[in-house]
Amino acid sequence: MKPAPFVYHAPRDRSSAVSLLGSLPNAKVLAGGQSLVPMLNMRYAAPDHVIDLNRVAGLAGVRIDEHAVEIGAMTRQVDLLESSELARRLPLVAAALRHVGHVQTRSRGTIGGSLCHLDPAAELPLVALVSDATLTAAGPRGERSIPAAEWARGFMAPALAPDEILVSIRFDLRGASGYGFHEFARRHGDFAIVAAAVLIELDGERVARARAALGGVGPTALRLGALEAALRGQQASRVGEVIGPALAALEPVADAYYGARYRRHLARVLAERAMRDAIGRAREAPR
Amino acid sequence: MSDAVRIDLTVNGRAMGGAAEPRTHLADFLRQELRLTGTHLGCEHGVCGACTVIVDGRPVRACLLLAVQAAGCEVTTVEGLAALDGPLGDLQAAFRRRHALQCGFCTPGMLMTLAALAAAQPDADEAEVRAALSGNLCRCTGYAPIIAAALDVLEARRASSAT
Amino acid sequence: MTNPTTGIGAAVERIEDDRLLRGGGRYLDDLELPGLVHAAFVRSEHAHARVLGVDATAARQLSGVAAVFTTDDFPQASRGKRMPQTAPIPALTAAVSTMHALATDEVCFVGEPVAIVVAASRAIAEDAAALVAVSYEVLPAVTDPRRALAADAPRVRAAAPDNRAGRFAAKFGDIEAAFAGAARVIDLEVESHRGGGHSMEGRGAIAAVEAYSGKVTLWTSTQLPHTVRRHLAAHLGLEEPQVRVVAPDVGGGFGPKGIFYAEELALVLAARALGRPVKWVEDRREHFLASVQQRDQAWTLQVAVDPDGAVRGVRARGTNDCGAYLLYGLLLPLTTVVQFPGPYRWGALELELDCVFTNLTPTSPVRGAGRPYANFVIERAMDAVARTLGLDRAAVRARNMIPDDAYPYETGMRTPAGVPIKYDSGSSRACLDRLLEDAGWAGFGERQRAARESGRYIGLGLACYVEDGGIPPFEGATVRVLPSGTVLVRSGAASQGQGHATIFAQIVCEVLGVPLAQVMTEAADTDAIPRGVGTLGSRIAVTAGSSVAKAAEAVRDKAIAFAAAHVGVAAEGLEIVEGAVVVRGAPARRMKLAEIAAFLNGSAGVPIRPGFEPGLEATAFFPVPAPTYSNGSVAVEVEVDAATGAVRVAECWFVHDCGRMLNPLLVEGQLVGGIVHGLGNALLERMVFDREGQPLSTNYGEYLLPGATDVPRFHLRHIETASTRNPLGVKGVGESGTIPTPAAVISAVEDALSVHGAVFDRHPLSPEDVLAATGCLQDPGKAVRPDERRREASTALHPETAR
Amino acid sequence: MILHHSFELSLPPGEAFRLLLDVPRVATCIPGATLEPAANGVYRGAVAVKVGPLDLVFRGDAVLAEANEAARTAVVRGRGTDEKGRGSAQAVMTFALGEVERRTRVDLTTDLVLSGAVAQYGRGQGVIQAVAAQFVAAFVANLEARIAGDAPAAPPPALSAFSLAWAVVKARLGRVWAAITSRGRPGGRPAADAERSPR
Repeated sequence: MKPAPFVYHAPRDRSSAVSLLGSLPNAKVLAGGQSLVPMLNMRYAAPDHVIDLNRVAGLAGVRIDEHAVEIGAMTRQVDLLESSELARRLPLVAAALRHVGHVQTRSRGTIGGSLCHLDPAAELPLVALVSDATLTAAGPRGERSIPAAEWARGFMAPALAPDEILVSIRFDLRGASGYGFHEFARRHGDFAIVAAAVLIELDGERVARARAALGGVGPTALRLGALEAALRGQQASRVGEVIGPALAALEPVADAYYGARYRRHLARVLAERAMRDAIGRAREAPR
Repeated sequence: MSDAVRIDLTVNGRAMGGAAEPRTHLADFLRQELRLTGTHLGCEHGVCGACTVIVDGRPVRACLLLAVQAAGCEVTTVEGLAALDGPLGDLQAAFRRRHALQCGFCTPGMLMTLAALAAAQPDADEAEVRAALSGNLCRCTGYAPIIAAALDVLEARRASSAT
Repeated sequence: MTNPTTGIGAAVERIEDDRLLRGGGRYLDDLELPGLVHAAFVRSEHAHARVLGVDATAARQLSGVAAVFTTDDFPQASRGKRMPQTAPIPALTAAVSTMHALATDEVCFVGEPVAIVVAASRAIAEDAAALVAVSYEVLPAVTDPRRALAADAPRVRAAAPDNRAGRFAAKFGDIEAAFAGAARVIDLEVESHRGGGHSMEGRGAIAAVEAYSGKVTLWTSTQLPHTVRRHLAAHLGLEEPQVRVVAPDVGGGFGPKGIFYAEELALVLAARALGRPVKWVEDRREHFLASVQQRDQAWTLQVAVDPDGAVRGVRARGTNDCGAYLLYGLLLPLTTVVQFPGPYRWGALELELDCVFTNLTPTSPVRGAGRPYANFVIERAMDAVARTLGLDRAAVRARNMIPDDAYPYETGMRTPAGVPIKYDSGSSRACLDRLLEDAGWAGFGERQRAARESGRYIGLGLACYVEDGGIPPFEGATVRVLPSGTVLVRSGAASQGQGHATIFAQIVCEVLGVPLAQVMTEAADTDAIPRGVGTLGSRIAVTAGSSVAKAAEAVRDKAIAFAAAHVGVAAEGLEIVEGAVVVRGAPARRMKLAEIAAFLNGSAGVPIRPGFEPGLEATAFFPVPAPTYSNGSVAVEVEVDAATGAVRVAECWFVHDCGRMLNPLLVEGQLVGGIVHGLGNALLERMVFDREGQPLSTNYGEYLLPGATDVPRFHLRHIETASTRNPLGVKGVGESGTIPTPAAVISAVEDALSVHGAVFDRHPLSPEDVLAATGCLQDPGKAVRPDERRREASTALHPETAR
Repeated sequence: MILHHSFELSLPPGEAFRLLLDVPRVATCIPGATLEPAANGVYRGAVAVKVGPLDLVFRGDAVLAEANEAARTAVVRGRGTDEKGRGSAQAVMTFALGEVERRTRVDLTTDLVLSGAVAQYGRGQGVIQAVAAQFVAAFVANLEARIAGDAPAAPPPALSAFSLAWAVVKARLGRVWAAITSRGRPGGRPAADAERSPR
């Protein structure tokens, strides 16, 4: 189980990474490598060129200001997990990270790599989507911002042009007062069968704003706009009644292991659990 | 075929080097080029953990890191846990005492994961030990003796550092 | 005993470990030879197809490629011959049951080797393998064993008259009378799913052929070096001494390494043709495709019972999926049959087991062999009896259990040779009673009610088993005292991690009184000892252990006789103490074994003392007349998340009797490892094939092995009833944990969800199955199977549903 | 796996049938397809599909196995093998044409068999179906474009099939989707996404 041969490139700066990407045919970008290298080993992916971003300056690191947290695409998952400041300012991301793979994969795995690999059940694209994060891509024509809602073009297909790389992701901190994250996987660290992420803002005992999304139910993470609309203005104690009906029409994609019916059921259960946690935390949150 | 490239790095405290194709992952480089065969390959797709080594202080899957990416890094393998002529390290001794290995194939990966855990989280409890080990598969032992060995060592180290 | 701290029964640390813990193990892939080249196989991507042609032109032209062999490139003598069957038996009815070293004109499962590519590195060999163009005519495949014998079923092999591999039938008692007089007849359908061995080290081999002598050496990660040598020599038309098979350190076996594989033969033929040593190391995808797996077994059962739960008779009809070929034989279904009654005695039994071929990966014994499926069927039946009659599950088992004073006990079953199955000794009832105490069986109902009041679903399940171990025919050992005083033990008993070297050393230490560190073991080299069988069926402690004891005793007697003659003292006046023969009562007067060995090794010009054969050594073979029978009971406590279907296995109590324990530490290692293997079978390990026979579970992200977060707390208790069938009184324990665990886990989940009337008839149990049984899924009923899930998926994605 | 797709062509059945039998013309509407001239009824060619991180190129042949003018049914058999040894695909496509208001309704039944590494991924099963649906949708869109007269100068580029899969699911779910996501486009046409998809 050895990779097919490829030419290895280790650019030192962003512009050479971008120009390599634009000029080399059948090239793949290597970030943390925890998803790409298995595909190389198993020869599912067989690029002619591999462009390693690990030595590109300025792609890793976390910048936290009053209203936002900006995370470099090449920031390792373990570094995010170990940041107490991040855990305080972005508890949803921290909570999701604890479900991402295993200690050995988080040592190398990056937030950007996970966002670009875009496994349908992956945690980080899910929290990016529910948080209305903003992704920044760099290409030959400079940088552009992409709202998380427009990031996933489909199954494992991020909204990147062939000559663009992801450089950072920005989470807006305003108004995310309570969060909830629940996923169901058979074993610790496995891909979730279904995952649910929720952000709640309360106005007294009423839901001022709700954001909810699911992973593992389709080719990409799914934002639950209709549910969010239905929750607006609801009594916090009665949100459970809204969730079931709002998800009744969900038609998840089945795989060889778990059926659509079961995933729909899990979606409701996990959404309810995440919602309950989010409301609980919102109640405790300082006003 | 792509050409071999020169790779220099530090392994178990010694400067080492060799040549490998870019497609060669670190585990094959350690095993074939440096002849350090204690690092094993169980699945080669990043799940079983048998190839776990410590790179720049972090446990990583050596089958998911290209050798060329490890150039200039500090790598610790199972061969680095005890001097050849010296006594076993505390984790190794605990494994032996608890019968935490049978065929021994997954053992180097287990040891490296736990060595990293003990360094990063000296106060880890049983749940944290199990979570750390969840990235290492073993078909022989049923894990219980491995978990017990790890807890023995963590406790002993805490005791000795307390005094 | 001579040596309470290190002899028989002492929980000593393993002498194997120091090397392994330092990364000093020498597994197959760690071996290097001058001029070594590396192989990769081109494998069938179809479950059933005619091979129209293989074009290796492009592959052969790739730089770094030494050769590409198809079946046509092998000598006619080999091309014409199919693989031997490792252990053929009479019940086999199919004319063709094995494959060729490389496919000739037909492939019968995904992964069957079609060509072997040899190159400077494994990576290049894989590059070239991708360039080999095989043209196939795809043929219909048989993928459901339950349909394999249907008249309209396609043929697994185009030329075969049907898909039957063999058939077993067993009968005792008056079955008609048993059913005629029954208070109730309970019907069941039960299924056990195919899983895999999944040793962390895959298979692998290096073949080398000596230029002039033509002697073949095969280093292979096998459980059966001597058996592989026998078949390899026979296939090549060589005498056994012209073939050497060596098993280096082996990274786990669990059954699938107990086969003589086509890949091993192909490597030898390639090495012969090239005149260079060739290495092949199985990668994990190959392990999923081409290493033998467990079986699917499906059973229908009628159980005739009295009102008190006594089983009057059982009618059972089963189907065993052999996969595409019988690489071993029919040992797995045979074991299911002869083990069927387990620890229970019934009035009558009528059993039939059809063994069928499918176009799926071949099946063969994996840890537990056929036993876990017999156990699952019987234990499901016991729970069904309890449920139907409103009796306690433990009480039903106790009611039907063989009493502890009934041994030796004839079960009514017979071997294929017609020999009655007779349990040597046992303590099933004692184990069950002790288990119920340990697990707090009586008080659990109260705990369960309390838990439910707080919204938690906990359940307790149990199962009882018998394990036949120490299976015939024999194993052997040579014990030799070297001039240094070190004792060398040689045996054919290859180890895959069980700790053979340690228990052999303990036995030697018991007999000769030498320290463990002074005993070295060489096993698994066919040149080291002329005859052997190998490691399977929990047989080594019994067969090889007894051989080591016999040989060591012969060495002891010879040493004492020699010393007696040498110092002029009657043998009765001498004894062995700490590696020396000493005069009773005068320990100062002693003669070290090393000295005796030196005398008996002789020196030029000095005659050896008259009456003594040279060398202080002995070789003994211990032939076992019949297996030993271990027994025990397991209880498992689970907690079920009724909203997600998640099952957490919290506690496991295991009370067992494997006869006299050579080393409790190692016995517990075997038990816990086996139990966790059983947990995987019960809840996690699902090997999915699609309806074309394409395996869909080919990586560890999808095929789920138990991990450190999935295992419960263990509470083990040993009861020791010596076996009457070997001098050590030992029995097998390697598979005890695996046999009853699936049944106990399923029973526990049923118990946790009994308020919903949940009943389960198969394993592995997915969370979806669990939820379906609670009726919590919108559309309740039997959980859909993987293939139905795919149907559901296809309709869910049916474009018309959009309109 | 058996796949059912139905679509309509803005041609009367007679013409639609002749169009579908014109393999070289039809081939220019198959996303990522390249076709060589027929040799005694067998067309050799290749179809490129991007499956998330996988770039597959299935090279093989296709034959028009049956064509029943009267019943307006046709059977096309195709098979291809990935250039990098990752497996192969076999498809038997049965077209049945019927008339709806002077347009043609085509019921397409495909018996698709994937083999080898590409098929051996259980988590991908459901999405394969989505891709097939998307593939047909894009094919139909191209066919309609050709019928409308704007014949593509060159064969259409390999579309990133998976990158469109979701669009199809959305389209399929129609209003249901709108109800869930409030972003769905009722009756949204996958083809519309096809043009907007990256690569």
